[in-house]
Amino acid sequence: MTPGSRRRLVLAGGAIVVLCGFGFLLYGGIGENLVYFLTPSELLARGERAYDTPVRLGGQVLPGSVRWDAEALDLRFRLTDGTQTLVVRSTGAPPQMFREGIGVVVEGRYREGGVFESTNLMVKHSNEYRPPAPGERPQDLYRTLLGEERS
Amino acid sequence: MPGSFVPAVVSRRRYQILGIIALAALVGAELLGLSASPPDRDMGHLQKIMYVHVPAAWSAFLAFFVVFIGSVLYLWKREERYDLLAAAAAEVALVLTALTLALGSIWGRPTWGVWWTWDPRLTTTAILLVMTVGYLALRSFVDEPDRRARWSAAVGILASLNVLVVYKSVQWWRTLHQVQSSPSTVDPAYALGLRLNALAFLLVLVYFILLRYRAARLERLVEAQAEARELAQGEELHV
Amino acid sequence: MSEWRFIVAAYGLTWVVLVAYAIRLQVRLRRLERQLGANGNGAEATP
Amino acid sequence: MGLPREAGRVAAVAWKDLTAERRTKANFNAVVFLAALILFLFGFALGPDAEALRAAAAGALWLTVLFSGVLAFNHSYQVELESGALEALLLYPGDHRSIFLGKLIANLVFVLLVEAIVLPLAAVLYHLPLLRPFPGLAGVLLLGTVGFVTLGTFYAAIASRVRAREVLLPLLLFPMLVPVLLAAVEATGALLAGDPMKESGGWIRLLLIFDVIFFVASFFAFEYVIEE
Repeated sequence: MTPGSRRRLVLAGGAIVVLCGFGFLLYGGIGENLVYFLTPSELLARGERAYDTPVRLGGQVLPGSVRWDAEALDLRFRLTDGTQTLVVRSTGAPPQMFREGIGVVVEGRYREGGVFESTNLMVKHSNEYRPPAPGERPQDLYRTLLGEERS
Repeated sequence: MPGSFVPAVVSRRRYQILGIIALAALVGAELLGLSASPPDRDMGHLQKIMYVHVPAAWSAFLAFFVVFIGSVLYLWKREERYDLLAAAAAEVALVLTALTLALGSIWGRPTWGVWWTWDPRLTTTAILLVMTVGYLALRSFVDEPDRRARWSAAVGILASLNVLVVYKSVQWWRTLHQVQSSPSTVDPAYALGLRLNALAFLLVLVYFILLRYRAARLERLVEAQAEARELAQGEELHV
Repeated sequence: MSEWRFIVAAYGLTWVVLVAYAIRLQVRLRRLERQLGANGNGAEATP
Repeated sequence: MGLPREAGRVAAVAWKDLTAERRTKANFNAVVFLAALILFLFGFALGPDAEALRAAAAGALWLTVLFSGVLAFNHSYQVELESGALEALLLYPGDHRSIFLGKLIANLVFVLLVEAIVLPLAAVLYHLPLLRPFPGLAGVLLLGTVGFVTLGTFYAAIASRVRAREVLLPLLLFPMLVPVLLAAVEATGALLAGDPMKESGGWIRLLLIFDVIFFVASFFAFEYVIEE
């Protein structure tokens, strides 16, 4: 074996090791540690350990569950991932896109009373862009909740 | 100049014409996007920020692709022009990546509710930005052209591979940033504006890279002249 | 309306960045060309 | 060829660096003091809340290792450059990669020694339990340090021969280190908290994979960087 071909062989071997490493990272499911937020099911599955530790929680705002107290800037709603549902309490005005049925991510702590106290509420927009259906105005969709605040 | 990718003799005026065309295309595409797209169901008019944020991101990706190609070609062929091309594209990529992040921040504030969050897409993009700064800093600190080219090619390949991670981050990990849109998720009312703006940004990208490449070539000529002068002076002293 | 503030900021920022970078490149090129011309003449004039 | 000969070269380079380090000691002592100082500063900056301090301990510990370790890497090449020894080293017959391995081992020993002093100090300052999570914690420290030192030795080969080396090395090194840092901090944090969620295993596997990728990639790329 000539030195050149041996060198190429070693290089190819190195490249294969690196590629296998990347493949393992991507498809070995190890990257699942890197979640930006937990779902309500995952949080509840932690049981008592979930209490009082700072986490991000993501899901959908359950339609019909939003209670907004404009005086106290106090917002309560139920957050669902389809199987489990949690009560979220948030202070401060939500982003203007906040509405029932939209995806949100909240940062905060889950308290023993069964309420998730959020210090930061973020709206997760889907990758869909659609104009409103005939007869509805976009403002009606996201301002029904906070209409009087924002005019 | 033998083996020149862009002849050094092209007058600056030709680049100016390309620049004017690119910026005019951008004006046209933006006006069309702004006037012709209806408010989005969720975002209202804020959807229009898409026409600058997304094309900026796409053209930044393309610029990193040029960095990758230039760096690999340099290590393979060892011709200076590939190194200069990679360097030119890297600076443009830095500008566009920074713009993308800033525009995303402006878009994120009213839609998500925050200027910044530690979401994988945002974080990997910020890392990419810092890597690009490192690449350019390395270039500016090494004086010997051959060494500079070799080292920055190695660093440039690593940095530009990170683009894949940025692009796929929204699919690999659960993120706040939405996954890539596709024609099936974007209403035709918005797709046309997005495509035209992307095209205009592509022209701007080509204009920037060509201009910066020419500057890189001229810089090398100036360096070579200075070296030759020093050499001549040294010989005079010896005589 | 408040949403337009963000749209104006986004488009304004885009233009500021793109135009500023284009001008910077042009200025840099002009300086290099001048430098190259001056050096060339200078080198020929000295001997 | 001969593998024993290469191993001998690796050991010779590592031994030479470590001996030089042991003779002067000044650099090692300064790095240890700096690390202690950074630990103190984190303690002050995070305030008197012991609970907050413990929660931030893993991050503070790793940043301390990073900031102090990065000084060692440049030093290991700089000593060679000042005496013109690197050229001589490159002239020896055989594989340049044994220089990389030798320096890697020397730097690894250096940083691990710094950690051996810093870790007990951090345990005292931040009220950390050390004995209970020890075997796992030592493993995480070792794996994280291997990843850090591998990339550090590689980038220092570039940065140490450049004008602004003090700035350039961290600028090139730290962004690449983010995955290692993240996995190391998460694993350390989980272990220090008693690993209630059994999540340290996943992070340790992640660390191991990054170590392998970074080691193989920089081992082969070193040839391009060191050649003259």
